[in-house]
This record gives sequence, C-alpha cells and structure tokens, in this order.
Amino acid sequence: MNTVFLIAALGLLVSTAIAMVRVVGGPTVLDRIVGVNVVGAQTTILLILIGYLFDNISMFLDIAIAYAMLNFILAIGVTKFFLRRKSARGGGGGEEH
Amino acid sequence: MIWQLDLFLLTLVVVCALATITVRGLLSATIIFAAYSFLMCLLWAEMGAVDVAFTEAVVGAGVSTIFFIATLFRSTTRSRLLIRGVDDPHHFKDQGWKMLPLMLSVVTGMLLFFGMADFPAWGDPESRPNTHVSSYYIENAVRETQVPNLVTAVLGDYRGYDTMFELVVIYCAGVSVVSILKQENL
Amino acid sequence: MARLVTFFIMLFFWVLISGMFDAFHMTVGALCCLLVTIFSHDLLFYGRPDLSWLRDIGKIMGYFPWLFCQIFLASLEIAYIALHPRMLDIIDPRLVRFRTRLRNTLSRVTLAQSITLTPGTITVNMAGNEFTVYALTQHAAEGLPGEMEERIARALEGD
Amino acid sequence: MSILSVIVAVLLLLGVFFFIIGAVGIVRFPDFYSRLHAAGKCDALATALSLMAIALFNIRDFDWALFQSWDNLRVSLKIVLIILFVYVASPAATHAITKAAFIVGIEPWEKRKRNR
Repeated sequence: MNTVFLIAALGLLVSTAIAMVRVVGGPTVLDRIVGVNVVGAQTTILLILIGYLFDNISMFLDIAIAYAMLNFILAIGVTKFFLRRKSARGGGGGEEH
Repeated sequence: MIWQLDLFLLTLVVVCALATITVRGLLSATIIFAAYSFLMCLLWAEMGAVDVAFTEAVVGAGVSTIFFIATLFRSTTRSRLLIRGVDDPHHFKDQGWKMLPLMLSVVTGMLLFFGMADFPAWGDPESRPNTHVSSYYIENAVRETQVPNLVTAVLGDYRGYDTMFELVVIYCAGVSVVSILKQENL
Repeated sequence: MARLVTFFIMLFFWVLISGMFDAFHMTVGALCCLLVTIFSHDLLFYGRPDLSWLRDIGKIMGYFPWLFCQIFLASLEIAYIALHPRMLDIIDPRLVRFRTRLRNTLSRVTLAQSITLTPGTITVNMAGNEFTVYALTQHAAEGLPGEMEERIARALEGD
Repeated sequence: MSILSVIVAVLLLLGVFFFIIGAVGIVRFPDFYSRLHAAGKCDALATALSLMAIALFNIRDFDWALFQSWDNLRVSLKIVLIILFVYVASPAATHAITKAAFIVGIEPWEKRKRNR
C-alpha cells in the first residue's frame, strides 16, 4: 500500500509542477492567486500522504487542517484589498507602472 | 526522508525562488512567495520537522503574505500595482549584470556548501548531538518535567524562555494583522 | 437554546480535534467552549431558536450525495474539454442571468455555493433573487438553474 | 490485497488524476474566468476523492473493542471535517476572486472576438 501512496504523492507533485507554470508565468496577479490556491489544495493532500509514509498521520493531519484554512484566508485576504480599492481606482486596467 | 519527493520539491522551490526575484511587480512577487512558502513547509514536513513546518505554514504563508500585501497597498511605490505586468525582456538590459554581487553570492554559497561537508549524515545515530544532548533528554525529560511529549518538553521547559518570546512575537504579529486589516480607509 | 446547541457542537469539535479524554483536558475544553459560546452564540444560529435545524440537517444530508454525483459528472465533462486538442472551438463562455424562486437566505446561499462547486459554472453575483452565473459552455448554461433549484427547495423550504 | 485496498487505491489515483486535469486546465484555458472552472474542479472533486480514500484507509481494521481503532475513527472524522470545510470555503474564495477580477476589469474571453 505504501507504493500506491508514493505513486500518488509523485503524481500530486507532477500536478503541482504544472500548476506552478501558472503561478510563475500567469499574466495577471489574479491568475497567480488561482494557481496558489490550487497548489495549496494539492499540498494539503500531499501532507497527509507524507504523514502516511512516515506512519504518523495524526500529527500531520493538524498541519493539513491549518493548511486548508490558510489557503482560504490567503484568497480572502488578497482579494479583500482589491475589493477595498474599488472606489479609489475606478476599475481601470491597472497598468500603472 | 523520501528522496524522490525531496528532489522534486527542491526543484520546485528553486524555481519559485528564482521567479520571485525576477518577476516584475511586487504584488506578483508576493503571491509567488506565498507559493514558495507552501512548498517550503511541505519540505520541512517531509524531512520530519513538523513544528518548523507548522510555523512556516502559519507565519510564512499566512501572516507575512497578508503583511506584504497590506504594505504594498498602503505605500506608493511606482511598481506596486502591476496587475497585468508581463515580464518584459528589457528588464535585465537596463540593469546590466552586476558582477560584484554575483561573485560575492557565488563565493558565499560555495563556502556554505563546503561547510556542509562537515555535517553529520542525516539521522546519523552516532553524531555528536545525538549521543550527548538527546540521550539526556530522552532519559530525564519525563522525570524532570512530567510532559509525555519529548518535543514539547524541550520547547516548553528546557528552552522555555526562547519559546515564550517566540510566542510573544507571534502574538504581536497576530495583533498587528488584525489592526491593519481593520483599517477602514485602505 | 441556541447557546446550548452551539456549546455542544463546540464540545464535539474539541473532542474530535484534541483526542485526550482525561479530566484535565475535558475541563479545559468545556471552559473554552463555554467562553466561545458566551461571546459568539449568535453567529451559528441567528433568530431561529427552535429545533427545526435538526430536520434541515437531515434533509440536506439527502441533498449532498446528489450534488456530489453532479460534481463528478460535470468534472468529467470539464476534463474532456481541458484535454481536447481543439479546446477553443468547444468552449463558449457566457454570462447567464436568472431569477430564483427560493425565499430563504440560507437556501439561496446553498444554491450559489452549489453552482460554484459544480465545475463549469461560477456564481458571479447574487443580488436579491437575481443570480449572475458565468458558464463555460452552452451545455452548462442550459442546465441552469434546473433540477438543482428544485432539490434545494424540496430540502430546505419544504415544498 | 483486500477489496478495501483496491477501492482506496482507485479513489486515490482518481483524485490525483483530477488534480492533474485541473492543473492542465489552469494552464491551457484561454482566460482568467475559465481557469477558475478548472481550479474549482481541483478543490471540489479531487480533494474530496483523495481525502475520502485516506479516511477509508485509516479505518481499514476497525474493531469496536480496541481503543486504538477508535482513535483511528477520530482521525477519519477529522479528515471528513477537512472535506466539509473545503466544500464550504472554496466556493466563497472562488466568488471573492471572481468579484475582484470584475473590479480590476479583466475582460472575459469570448468566441465572437475571435471570429471578427
């Protein structure tokens, strides 16, 4: 069964690598946020899988819960600032350098 | 320690770090840095340092990202809001390659790399810290501190002052996040 | 009533997460739950201090498996689109507006979350009873609000 | 290899497959809003499938008499808690990101524009 978990973990890492393409090269900041969200979701699963590989699931599970929450807080916190600046920026393209 | 995962994660972390310093736009750099933090925490957890991983997740991915973004939105740097900024190829041209910093960082990196050769092997039972300090903790910690978890005993009792001020720092960080996020006129 | 229910839910989560069953930890847990209940008992149930939420939970549990099946089917469709070599010819993104007949806030929020959870459609805005939904394909747009709204109405509003 | 192991392996690999599809989706789709669809699939389906597999595997030798297996059941319940949290939180996050994108003014990709 450990082999299956290892294969699954490697597959998850491959998908993390693919998602990192969007994080690193995404044309807009919001694309990067979406990418980071996907990477965060994958990391949550990966942590629990690593917990199984180390045979110590309950300790890793706590971090996984914190991860799932942080992933949410990150998205909300970042977009909150965009929402706040609605009046100040007037919905322009945002190409100020 | 599973070397397949290690190799993959290290590659991703290096890619993230390079992207963070080369990307145009501080907001984008912050977001990539959050991804870097997530992966770094995974790396810590994968090496067995679960407490460091927890701190990295909360401080690196959570608090510092929110801090960076709050700072960016409150400051008036020229490149703060590059929402559509695609990396332009002229970025490096006007800077030129600065030879001295490059040499310095390469030399420092080499020195650190050579210093790594003196480390004991990962998880070596015969290494100096494992034969001297740990055995004392393992034998006496439960009797002296009445704490069943060894890591908690070391962090909370033998290194109690260290941990206390760490907690003060984390508490201050939390309070500052709340007070910055509560500002109405952001 | 609301306070009591909040307290027991909090205690349940405490036991679930801590996993220590000796007297000291249980007492600390009970104290913490009591404090949280006193400070924020009005967040979980507002203005409904009766037992009807128990029935609601039972009904909504019947809705979740169906939702999961829908998510699975829609995911397969999106997977087909994402892997298709000529993807740009298939997708046809569009904004869809429709009015819902759901009355409660809770059921409207459930509908919005379900629409977002189903791949292919995202709720952009919800003002009053008008939903704005961004659909990826024409097929996904045609399926709105459809069966999902009926099932939520049956589960949460008792029609 | 018991039946449970097979089920767990299938669920887990299916979850990983959907994760990979989601990642490919957010790289391949043409504009920001359609990428959100692919990202939503990752959160909603792939997370649930893989976590369910892990929760099932955790109670593989459940026995009413053993305290150890009750502890395993508790861990599985915690995993189910993560699934529930993701199902409540991820649509809210998606909604917030979409709203931010509309405010910033990112234009949706449309089919008509290409034909013109």
